Amino acid sequence: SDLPADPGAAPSQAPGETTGTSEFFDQAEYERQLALRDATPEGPADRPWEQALEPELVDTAQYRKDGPHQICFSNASVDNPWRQVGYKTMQAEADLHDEIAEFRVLDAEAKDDKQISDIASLTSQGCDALIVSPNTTATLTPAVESACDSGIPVIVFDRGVNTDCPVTFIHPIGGYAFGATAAEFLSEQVGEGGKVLGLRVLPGVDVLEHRWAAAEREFADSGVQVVGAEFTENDSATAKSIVSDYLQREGQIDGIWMDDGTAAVAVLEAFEDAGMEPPAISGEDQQQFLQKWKDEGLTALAPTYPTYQWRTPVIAALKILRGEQVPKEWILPQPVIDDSNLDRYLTAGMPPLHYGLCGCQEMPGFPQRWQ
Amino acid sequence: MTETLPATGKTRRIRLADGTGPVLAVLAVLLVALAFAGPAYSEPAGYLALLKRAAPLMILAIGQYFVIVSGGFDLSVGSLVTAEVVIAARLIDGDEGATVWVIPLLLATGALVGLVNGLITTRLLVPSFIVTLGMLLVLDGAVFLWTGGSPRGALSEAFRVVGREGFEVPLLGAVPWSVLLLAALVVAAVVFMRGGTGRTLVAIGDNETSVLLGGGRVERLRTLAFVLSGVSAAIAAILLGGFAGVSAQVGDGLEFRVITAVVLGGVVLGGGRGSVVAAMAGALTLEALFSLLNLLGVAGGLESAVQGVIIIAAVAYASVGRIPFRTRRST
Amino acid sequence: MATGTAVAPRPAQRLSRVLQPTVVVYLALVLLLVAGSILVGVRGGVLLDQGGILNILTRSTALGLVAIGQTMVILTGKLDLSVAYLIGLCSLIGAETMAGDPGMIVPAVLLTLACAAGVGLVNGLVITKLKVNAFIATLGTALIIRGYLESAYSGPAGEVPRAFQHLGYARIGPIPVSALLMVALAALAWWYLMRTKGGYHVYAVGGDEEVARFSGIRTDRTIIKVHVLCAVAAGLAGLFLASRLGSGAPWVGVDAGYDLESIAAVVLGGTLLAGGRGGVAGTIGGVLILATLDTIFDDLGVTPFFKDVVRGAVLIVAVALYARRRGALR
Amino acid sequence: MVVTGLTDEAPVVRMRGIGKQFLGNAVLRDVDLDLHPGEVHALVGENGAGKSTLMKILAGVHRPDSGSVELGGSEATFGSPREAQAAGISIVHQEFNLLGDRTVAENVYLGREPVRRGQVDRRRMEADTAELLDGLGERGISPRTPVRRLAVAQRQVVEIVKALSTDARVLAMDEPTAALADHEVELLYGLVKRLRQRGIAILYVSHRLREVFDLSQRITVLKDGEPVTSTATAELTPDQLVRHMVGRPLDALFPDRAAESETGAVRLAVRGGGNARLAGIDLELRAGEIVGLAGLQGAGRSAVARAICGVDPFATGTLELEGRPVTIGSPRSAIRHGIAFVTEDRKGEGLALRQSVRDNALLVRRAAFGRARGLGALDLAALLRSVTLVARGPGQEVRYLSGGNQQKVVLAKWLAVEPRVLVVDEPTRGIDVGAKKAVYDLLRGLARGGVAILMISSELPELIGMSDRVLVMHEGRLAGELPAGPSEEAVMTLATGHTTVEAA
Ligand SMILES: Nc1ncnc2c1ncn2[C@@H]1O[C@H](COP(=O)(O)OP(=O)(O)OP(=O)(O)O)[C@@H](O)[C@H]1O
Ligand SMILES: Nc1ncnc2c1ncn2[C@@H]1O[C@H](COP(=O)(O)OP(=O)(O)OP(=O)(O)O)[C@@H](O)[C@H]1O
Ligand SMILES: [Mg+2]
Ligand SMILES: [Mg+2]
Repeated sequence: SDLPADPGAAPSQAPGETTGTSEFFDQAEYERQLALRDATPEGPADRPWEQALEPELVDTAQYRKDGPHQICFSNASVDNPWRQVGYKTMQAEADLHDEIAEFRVLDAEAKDDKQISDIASLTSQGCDALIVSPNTTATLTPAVESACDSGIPVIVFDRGVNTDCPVTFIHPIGGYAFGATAAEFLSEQVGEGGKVLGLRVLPGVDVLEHRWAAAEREFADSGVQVVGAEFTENDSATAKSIVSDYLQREGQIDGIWMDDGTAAVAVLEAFEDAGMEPPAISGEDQQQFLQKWKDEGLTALAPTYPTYQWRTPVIAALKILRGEQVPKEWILPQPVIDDSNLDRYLTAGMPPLHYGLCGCQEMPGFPQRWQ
Repeated sequence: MTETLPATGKTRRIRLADGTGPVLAVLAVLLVALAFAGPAYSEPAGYLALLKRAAPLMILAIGQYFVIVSGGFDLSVGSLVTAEVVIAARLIDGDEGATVWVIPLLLATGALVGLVNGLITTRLLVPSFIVTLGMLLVLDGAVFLWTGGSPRGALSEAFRVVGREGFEVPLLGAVPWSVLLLAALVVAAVVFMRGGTGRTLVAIGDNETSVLLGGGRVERLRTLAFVLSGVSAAIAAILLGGFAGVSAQVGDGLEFRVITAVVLGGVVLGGGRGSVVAAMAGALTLEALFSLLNLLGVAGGLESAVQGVIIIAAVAYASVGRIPFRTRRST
Repeated sequence: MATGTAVAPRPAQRLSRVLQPTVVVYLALVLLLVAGSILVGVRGGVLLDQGGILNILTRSTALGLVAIGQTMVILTGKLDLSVAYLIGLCSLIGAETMAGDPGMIVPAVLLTLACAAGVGLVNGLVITKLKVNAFIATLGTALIIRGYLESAYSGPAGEVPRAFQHLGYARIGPIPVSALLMVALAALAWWYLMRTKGGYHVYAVGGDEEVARFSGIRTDRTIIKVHVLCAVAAGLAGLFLASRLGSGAPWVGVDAGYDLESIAAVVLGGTLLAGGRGGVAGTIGGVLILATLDTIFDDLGVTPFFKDVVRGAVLIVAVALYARRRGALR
Repeated sequence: MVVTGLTDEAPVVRMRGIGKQFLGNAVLRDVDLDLHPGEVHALVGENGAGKSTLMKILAGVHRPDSGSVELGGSEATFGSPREAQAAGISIVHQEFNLLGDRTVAENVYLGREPVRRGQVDRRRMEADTAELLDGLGERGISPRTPVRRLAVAQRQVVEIVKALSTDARVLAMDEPTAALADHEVELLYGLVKRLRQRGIAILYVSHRLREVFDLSQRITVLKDGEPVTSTATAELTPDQLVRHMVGRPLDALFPDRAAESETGAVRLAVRGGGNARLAGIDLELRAGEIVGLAGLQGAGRSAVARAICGVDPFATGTLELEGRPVTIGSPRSAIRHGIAFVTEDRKGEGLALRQSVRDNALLVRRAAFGRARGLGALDLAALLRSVTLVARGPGQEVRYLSGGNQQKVVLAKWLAVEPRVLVVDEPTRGIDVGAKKAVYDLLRGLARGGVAILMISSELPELIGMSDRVLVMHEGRLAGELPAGPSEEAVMTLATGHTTVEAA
């Protein structure tokens, strides 16, 4: 049987979640993330994707191997612009290294079941290291475990898995920090009693659930009135309609909290079309939002879930294959874009859904490769 | 008993009411409910906003109606809408001047996709459900293959005028351009369906052979229906892109929503029955329902459940309720 | 006296037997495997090694299960668009009932299948008694299940015991046990459709519902039956996926697009969308073709967008070929 | 079940006070009907009189609004065809009731497949079907052939076999001979006699009065949903029967033939026409004449019609219209050349059933000419009157019309385009005497107006009565031509290929 070994009582190492329908809230993890926001990262300051927060290094000598290497990557999907930008950046990173003879990628097209077989087949194909970006935390855990069992180094990034068998798990600080940062900014802007509308993408994705859970908390603590939390499914037209409805119903909205900035521009347009001033808004580092922010001098903030994290797994894989130490949990800094550093992340001529924090500005082929 | 009634307008009115009646009743109830639920719906502006929001779906419903009534399905409209918006953004790339040639190009693309759907359906005899399902996959993949995974470029202001802005009319206030466009298309569709070509299209949905043996160009007409559906998707894409800007998700799920709308309007899947006005009323009903649920604060999950119950109930009422409804009328 | 009315000549008949869609499907599969092996070989890989075979078969299992059910529904001239959400629902019911306890496997499986059958029953009743077109009826059910999943779940839930996970992972050589079970189910469905009275009635209802009713067939019952069977097949797919994933996942069926994909597989397998003609054997061939295409593309490192384009084109071309052949024979 | 065929025996079916409404219109009012074992009971009446409806009530397809059905003395109003079948009632429906994709045997045993050890006993099914077909003298049909491959007449035979296979106590046949040629009708006669001897009660609906008199012991006449009379056949003459049916005596059924002076120049000529089903077709149609085309089933009569009208065009040979060669490759080009084609299958090829009478009547005009190009204005009401249509109004859906009235709508849609050549394939199939006469008068009237008409009919008396010339076909070729008023024997001799010159 290909059934992975019994995970036994291995404690979960992924941020927060264990399976279950329960609330996506974990007090300890929440507090840890809020604290991490202020921690000083270790590593080169101009290369945040190589930095780590509070790293706890592990030895990888056992994986040491001479190149050239075959690095394998099981991707959850490329079905949204964030993953597109990230994946392009990752490929560019792989191209940078001559030690990588082959970078093999299987795309699971958002199917858990396919990703399970993808991981199994990559494991059996002589990869020197396996990078996994899991589609769903809970359901991919067994597959990752069996990959670990095969003896090759496994690197997990973005969403986690419920096991500590991977050599390293790479991720930015996390959803709680994201949600709380945005909510703190908005609370400050709208003041007590101010009206804030929460626009979410989908239910059920842990990273996104954490964002809202933290925001809800923050809003409750600072007495901000949350007029609603709606799912937009990332569709601008839906988001715009929802906001128009709320404007009709509430008359006025002071702040917009978003867990994904894709529809931010459409949301702002809803205010324009209603003849209203733009509200305080938290978005993300998408090009079109940053552009509008700059052009119109918005009251805005963009906490990020940086796409540069896609570079790190490749770097980590090579480090591991060189036998260098890596953090067990590789927490990347999670910069926040505000008025002061907006210009740094805005590159003219990028596609509307390009992510400013791709960390790709200095890579060969920029900007054409990302356009 | 042995007399044939002369052709009068009276019977025609009854026929129209036959398909349109139930959906119009539901629509009226919803509109009244909206007026009670939201203060905005106490003035024309609220309803104009509703129409503006419903315009893309209603326009898609016109196109889908042509296909369904002639006996087919068009599942490709959702991905066609996405493709059109993405194409427009990449070609215009923020250049106002490009709008002038991009819009005709989009309409032509819609027509071309429809033409391909139609030709494969009629010449290669592949059921349209499959053709358009295949087209859905092809479009989904091809457009992102072309742009490298996510939308590129940007729409121009001029492109967005129709979907986003309006013009002032005394008494009514700001009338969205999209509502004006919708009105024009409604009139055009009704005139078309009253004419010989429109009636022949319905007859094709009923019995293709009889039209063929009657000298009709069945293949051409069925293809025309797909072309019109493709063009309607292009127009809907122009409105949606104008309304909310570039997005990779604009068209998601539109195909099922528009088929639901058309069926809600009493148009029979399989063809041969139903009116274009009722199909559009179905689309408006669906949008009014969403607005109402939103106003009432019904959350995501419940919303789709309510939608599910309502479409089943409406179609069940129409088919089970048809006979008593008609008996009452004729006595 | 009736000498003028000769029956169609024998050779043509034999040819048509040989060129039945089922045979065509498997011929296409073989061609695809050969072409795929060459392409993958050129790139230095092997398509049909142990891992490749395992991949193709594993990928076929869930889709195969759904498609078997979908075949029966399509043979009666209906469709079931609710299977994708139902799969998610069933994976959850199974995993939550088991909750990691091996003793609960049997009750959980029974409960899941009963719930699935219930959904199928509702579909069937709405179609037959409320006279709602199957497309709309099952779309409505799908929306209702979706509403429930959205409001009740925010992610994977439940846990299946290890014993149950063997269902998803055990294999004999390169052949997964679950794939064997799927093929066994297909064989059962084939026997039911081709050999039993109930199966004959499925074809009759698909051929012409009125004719079937006038001939004394309880058409409503047949339609309800196929919807229940289809839902149960979807339930099995849900259980299989739960065993693969270790827990229930609400969107596992939707993300994989099992609704439209199962219809595509059935039609690719030569079953007439309008009903009345085709069968399970072809469907399994269709499923294998889709899985093989996927595996070849993976081995070639093709982007998912290109895969979609090819899948769409293959679907259209295949059905066009069947239509052409049928036209020629008429 | 050994019963002698005596009419004084207790009736096996007893219908009392049956009433039925459709859409608020009474279709049947207070109908009484008894069926006795071993008796053929004919049910006749005009189109739309309610014959098929009454039969469908007996078959459990419709439920009566009032009245009762008793079977063997006990109340039996059936809720579904299945219940009726189980009670021993078997029906040959007016419209085909077969599955094209299933084999003959599968169709015959549809819903009653014999089962052995959990499996359908296919072998037995096929053997039994072959036996039943043999009994009907049909050796050309294999039980394993898909019905889709059979010709219309063969399908009708399968339909009858299907009804016979149930071992019913009561057999109802709704125009079983409508698609049969005379020699096949003969076989059916023999069969009906054997069934009578077995004590089966037969309800027989037909518009062919000769059959009614040949076969039945009792005749019930329905008019506008009410029974006019129910009399022993022996006590009625054909004239009296017709009077009961139409409410007035009918003068000569067939209108006068065209006088020599009335036939004009050659309107349409085919020379050496051939295609997959036909060879060496040479024929001429003159303005003002009606040419009959006779032949056995499958001789290729319909194929000739379809070739002339561009449906399955000639592959070889030439076609001339008014002396000019024309190419006709599609129905559209045929229609635009003034050729109209009334097909034999009105439900499948003629009508858009869910559309209104108006839309159907205008169908060809709209489909082939768009905005009435080159056609005069149309008075729809007058057109519908001219074909003596009985309908609630031009807005009524065609599917709610009786078979005969549907046929009139088909004629109307062709007359709406004022054709100069009219090809009619079985124009009176399934319509009543009164309507038939109307169709005859209509056709002759058109001919008088200068239309050239090619008429195909499997009812020889009709063909002989109407035609100014009769062409006879045999196996895809023209076997000969006969002048006006030939004897049936002369036609049959040619049709069976006995005196063929070409077809050697
Ligand atoms: N399902 C139905 N719904 C509405 N009206 C119907 C229906 N079936 C039959 N009718 C109407 O009932 C009347 C009787 O029809 P029926 O078919 O019984 O006539 P018929 O005597 O069999 O005529 P024909 O000789 O032409 O077959 C007709 O006026 C027809 O329009
Ligand atoms: N042996 C056959 N093989 C295939 N098709 C046949 C055969 N016989 C008849 N047909 C089809 O059946 C239809 C009727 O046949 P045909 O035109 O030869 O007969 P017909 O003499 O007009 O008889 P009918 O009285 O049934 O009209 C045609 O469309 C023809 O294609
Ligand atoms: Mg009748
Ligand atoms: Mg014929």
